[in-house]
Amino acid sequence: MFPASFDYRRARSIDEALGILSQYGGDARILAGGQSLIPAMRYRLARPAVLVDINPIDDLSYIIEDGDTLRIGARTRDSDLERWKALAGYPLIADAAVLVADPVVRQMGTIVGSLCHNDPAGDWPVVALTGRASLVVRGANGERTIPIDDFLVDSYATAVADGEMATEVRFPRPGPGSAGAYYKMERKVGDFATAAAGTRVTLAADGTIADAAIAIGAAGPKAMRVAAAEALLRGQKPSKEAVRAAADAARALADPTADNRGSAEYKKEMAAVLVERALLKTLERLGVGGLR
Amino acid sequence: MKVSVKVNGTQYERDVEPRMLLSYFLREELGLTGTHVGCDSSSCGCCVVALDGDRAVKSCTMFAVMADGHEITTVEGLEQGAVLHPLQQGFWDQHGLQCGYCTPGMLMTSYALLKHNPDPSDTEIREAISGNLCRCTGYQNIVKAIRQEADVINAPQEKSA
Amino acid sequence: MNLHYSGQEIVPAPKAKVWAFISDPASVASCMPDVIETTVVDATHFETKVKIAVGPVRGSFTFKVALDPQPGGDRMNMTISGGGFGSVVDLTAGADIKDNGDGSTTLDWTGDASMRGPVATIGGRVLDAQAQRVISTTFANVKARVGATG
Amino acid sequence: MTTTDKPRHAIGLSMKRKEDPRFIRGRGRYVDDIVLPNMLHLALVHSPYPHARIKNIDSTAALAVPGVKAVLTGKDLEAAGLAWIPTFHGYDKQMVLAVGKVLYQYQEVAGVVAETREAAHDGAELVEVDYEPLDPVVDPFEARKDTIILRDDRENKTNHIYHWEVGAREETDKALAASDVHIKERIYFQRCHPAPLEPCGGIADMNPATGRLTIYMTSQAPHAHRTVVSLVTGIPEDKIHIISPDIGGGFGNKVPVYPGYVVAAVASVVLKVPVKWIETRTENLTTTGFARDYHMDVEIGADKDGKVTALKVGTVADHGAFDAAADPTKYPAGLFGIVTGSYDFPHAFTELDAYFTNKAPGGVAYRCSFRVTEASYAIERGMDLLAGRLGMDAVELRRRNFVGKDQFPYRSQLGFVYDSGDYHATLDKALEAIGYDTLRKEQAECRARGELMGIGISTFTEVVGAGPSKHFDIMGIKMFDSAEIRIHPTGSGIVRAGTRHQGQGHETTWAQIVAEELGLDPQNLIVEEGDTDTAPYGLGTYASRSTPVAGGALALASRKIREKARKIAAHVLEVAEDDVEWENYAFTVKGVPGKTITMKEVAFAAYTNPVPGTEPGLEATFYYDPPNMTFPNGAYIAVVSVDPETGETKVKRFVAVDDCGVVINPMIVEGQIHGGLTEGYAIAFMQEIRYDEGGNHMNTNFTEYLVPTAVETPVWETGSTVTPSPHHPIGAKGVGESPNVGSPAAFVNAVMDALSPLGITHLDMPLTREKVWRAIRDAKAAKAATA
Repeated sequence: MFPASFDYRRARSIDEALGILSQYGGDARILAGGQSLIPAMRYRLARPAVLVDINPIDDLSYIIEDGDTLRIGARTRDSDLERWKALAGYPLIADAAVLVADPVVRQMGTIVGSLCHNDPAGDWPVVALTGRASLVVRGANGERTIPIDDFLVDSYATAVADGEMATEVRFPRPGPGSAGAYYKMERKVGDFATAAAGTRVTLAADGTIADAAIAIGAAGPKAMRVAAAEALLRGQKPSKEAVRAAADAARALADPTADNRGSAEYKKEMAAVLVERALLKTLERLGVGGLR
Repeated sequence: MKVSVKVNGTQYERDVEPRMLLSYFLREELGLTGTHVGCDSSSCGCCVVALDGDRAVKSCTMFAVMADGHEITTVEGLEQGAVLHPLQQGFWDQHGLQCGYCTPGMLMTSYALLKHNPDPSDTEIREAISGNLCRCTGYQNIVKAIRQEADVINAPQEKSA
Repeated sequence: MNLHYSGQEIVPAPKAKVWAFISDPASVASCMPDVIETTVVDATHFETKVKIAVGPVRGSFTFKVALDPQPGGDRMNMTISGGGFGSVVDLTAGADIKDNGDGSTTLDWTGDASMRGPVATIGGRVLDAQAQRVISTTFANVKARVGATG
Repeated sequence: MTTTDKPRHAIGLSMKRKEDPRFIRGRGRYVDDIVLPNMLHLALVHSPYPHARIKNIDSTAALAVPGVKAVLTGKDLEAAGLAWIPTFHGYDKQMVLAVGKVLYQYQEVAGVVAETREAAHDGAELVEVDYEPLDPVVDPFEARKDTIILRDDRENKTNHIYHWEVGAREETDKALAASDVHIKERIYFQRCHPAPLEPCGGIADMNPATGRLTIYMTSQAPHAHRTVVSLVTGIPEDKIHIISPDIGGGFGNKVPVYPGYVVAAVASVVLKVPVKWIETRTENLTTTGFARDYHMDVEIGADKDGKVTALKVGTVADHGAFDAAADPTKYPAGLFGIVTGSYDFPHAFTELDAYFTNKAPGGVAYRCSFRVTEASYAIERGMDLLAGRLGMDAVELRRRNFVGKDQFPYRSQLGFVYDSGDYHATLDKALEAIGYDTLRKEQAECRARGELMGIGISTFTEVVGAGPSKHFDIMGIKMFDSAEIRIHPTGSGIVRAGTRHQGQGHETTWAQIVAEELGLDPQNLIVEEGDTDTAPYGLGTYASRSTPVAGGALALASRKIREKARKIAAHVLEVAEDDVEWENYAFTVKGVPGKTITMKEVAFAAYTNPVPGTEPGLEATFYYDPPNMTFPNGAYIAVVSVDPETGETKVKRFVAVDDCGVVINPMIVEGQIHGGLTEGYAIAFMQEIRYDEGGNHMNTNFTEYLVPTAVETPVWETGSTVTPSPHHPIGAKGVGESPNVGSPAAFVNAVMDALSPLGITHLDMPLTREKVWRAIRDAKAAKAATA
């Protein structure tokens, strides 16, 4: 099918983009990779009056390790991330980088764009929640940094206000004794998640869990942190039981809607299974095995 | 809206509606009908072309205006002179196509793949082409075809096959 | 696809007043969110055009609304049918109205939405959230408006 | 009859495909690649309701869109007498654009013609249709009750379309009642869709100067379509020219005539310019020919040694809103009578009732001969259920019931005469290839560890090559096929056939057949199909009929040429015709070693030195009416493992041993098998066209109707046995569809074998993760409860 007509504005700098946005307000939408937006426009579900194309802004294409922070620009393609040499140092992100959409879509798709799209079944929101990411958002009156928990407002809704644009996503670099994992259940490559889970664990010197982060996707209106599981893992020694309990907490929290991918009941169950598997993988990456 | 884009080495200037998809720009403005369209959801990959040499993109999920100032390689650009690109040769030798509809997209995806990974394993090949659907071949001979080209690239520096 | 919603509002106003309010098309129409325009057809019918804006989905849906006051004044049924994007959304909403005896009134409402056409399969996850919002905001507004005029 | 042992000139060689050079260069010519001067574009308006009265259609807003030239509705077509057209086999009629009411979601209600595709879609969006919704009927078992009559246009006020049966009901019932063991299961072969990557489309070009209507269309059967268009429109057949260009896959989807073609044609006649209609993917999945949708009650009786005593299958078929099933006219349920499969059953009976529902019409053969996949799945699933009941190995049960190789030609209880086969040998080859005994040991170890591993067998027999004219016709047109061969003076030539390939490689294999018969170079024989002005009349390419029917025509046309060539050879060699022999692909003279003349030389003589008093030139046409169908068969074995936590199935190995008779091009045959197995895999695990209770189509695009990628698709191991068809001129049987016919049962049998320790015996396709997970969970719960 063919999109409805729209005005197209090319931005060569962030300021130019912000200028156009302020001119059109809510009628304008940022066009980054376009891999979610353009299909929606072809079905005429999305019909923005104006598209602000930020693809020409080369300054927004970067992956920088800045002290303890990983900074990824708004025009950095998923495939750039996938091929980034130092990605192995971020196992959580590395797991997800090869599971987003399909390899060709990843050539254009961007992580920041996906976070702004905030699809309830998207991969990056789960990873960002697990990785305690934050987003840098710029508007006419300056720049603000929004923690991911506040950024993801509701299905397809974020804290980015009209006239603003997200320019960067930041991930704290996993410290020593810290690792993560991401699991996605998909019916085939390119499918939206039936269920998804991200986990991150930091072990204390004594082998207890100093910190844990767990999030699930395709389990409600938006990706969710499983706070209960995080709490009950903290201070514990890794054990079969602890992992089970975390999975149970995910099951309890999940409130998915049924679709062709599965019933709510099945998706709840899979949220638990994937949290368990991701946790086990995370612990194995930390040298804690034998819990399967 | 003006678009200036280099396709298969030739510079083109066209004035098109912003909503014109790159796939239709190539097919209808430039007459390069090798790039096909098989779906509306960015699923099938029949429309894959190479952007700036090594980026395989779905041209039906990109507006022509987004290609302004860029280089596009389509299936028509693979052949050099009268000599088939080794990938084209591989698809022919290994029976990597049947109806031919997915073939241009498959060729362009593998073309970009081999630029990033000249010696992929069969598993890596299967993953790399998993954004391209084929209904005829079951992919097995497509993997062989790409393998053949990879072996050509790697022949010199390989000690033993 | 079929979706079910429910909720409750305690309205700080006597039952009679609440009943009168939700029996009046104009009042009910005024409570729907993002209304672009409304035409009251008769005592129990109105048509309204609401703005839909969830993430990528932007456009307007036109709804035909029929109020169906149940005898006894304890329940109001509502059928809302309309569409946009070449799709159809049918909503049946109902509210049980209970006098709490303290001058306030409880609205126990439920809503069932069924969607047809591209929206159901492609925009389902988007429109689900939107339908929920339309219904819940409408009843929340009923509370606010009736309360305010109290 | 040709056999495979002696060295061949062209047949049996893995010749690279002659069509490939244009495809790998992006120089194929598919219908959407064709652009004609002043061409307009057609977009269709679809109903969001599955069942509703149309109160009014308002085109005002649509006509106001810049570039929109016309809006056509059912009323306009009524005026032209084209609101309805006959369905495939002519038993029913179907709406082109809805008149009165719509009968399924996404049914076409209007067409918008504009200068650009975009404008046409802009207009389509603005056509305002006022509907009065009616209650939909989505379940054929509900439809059967006739509480809501869907087709008020028909005389018979019932949703029942027809009853069909074959076999001996009473004897079968008696035998079933008397059997030691007995199984009965309702097996549903879900509604699925062929979904070729190239959607359907066409360009209608009515030339006012010549009064000739040219239609470029994605047609698997251009000649049949020309005749249908003529009958429907009243335009003389000579004034209709159908061109079927390169086709991006068909799989049965491109056999029927769809509203888009007709509306485009009417628009072209009215507007006097070419009009192009190209389907969107959503239109393809929601409105064009679906496949299967058979609810089959399978009943098998056997004695305690596992010898089957009787088979009974009762089917309820969901045909959707119109009876548009693509079956030969005298075979409303296609060739479902093949349901006795590869087995020698003393008694068999099958009956079928078809019903209307508020779903898209269709019932095409999705890469299979008419309804053979449904039948093959039913019997192969049934045999496994019986093996389970008997506690007998599935292989052993099959061996005990196979038709023996000495029983051919074998007449089945349901009336087919199987041409040839050696089922035991084919199965043994598959068992050896997969290492069956070792696998069963491995499985025992897995089960000991509580792992779910399964091995599934399918030993199917297909019936293809429709067909003998005494039985097979479509709206009266007999299902023969044709070939026309012209050999040029220099020994090259052109070969034309009534078929139309969609990826099967006819441009190569047809040349190989002719080259084999005439000793010419296949590289210098060009093959042309799909243009009704030049190709001889034929019924087209579907149901694996091309090689069995057109393949025969090609061989026999070649032999006609060879007979004429023999006369010319005798004349040139100045010997008596009887002394000339065809030997090693050249003419030789009996008893005179070295005195030979090649076909190339004969060809030159045919034009330069013709036999006095005879017709010069060297060409022939042959219309081949096959004496019987052919019966390809095979033995497939799947090995799977199931994850009990998620219900996910992994296919570990798959061995396919096919017997398709004489193989023309092994490389192409293997490619066909890879493709068919992949489609079988998709059907078994992910493909279904599902409607919710409200009649909403739930699989409207490729994110919801799944085509497996290279990652999910298993690695296929293939092998073959060859029992030539005794009646086919070159002994070939056809193969394109065997893998799709035979493999679903192998996959499902494997998963059920994996789940058998839990007491699970049957699940319907597609075997989604949730379906399998749920079955495992419930079975475990039941076990726990009884424990």
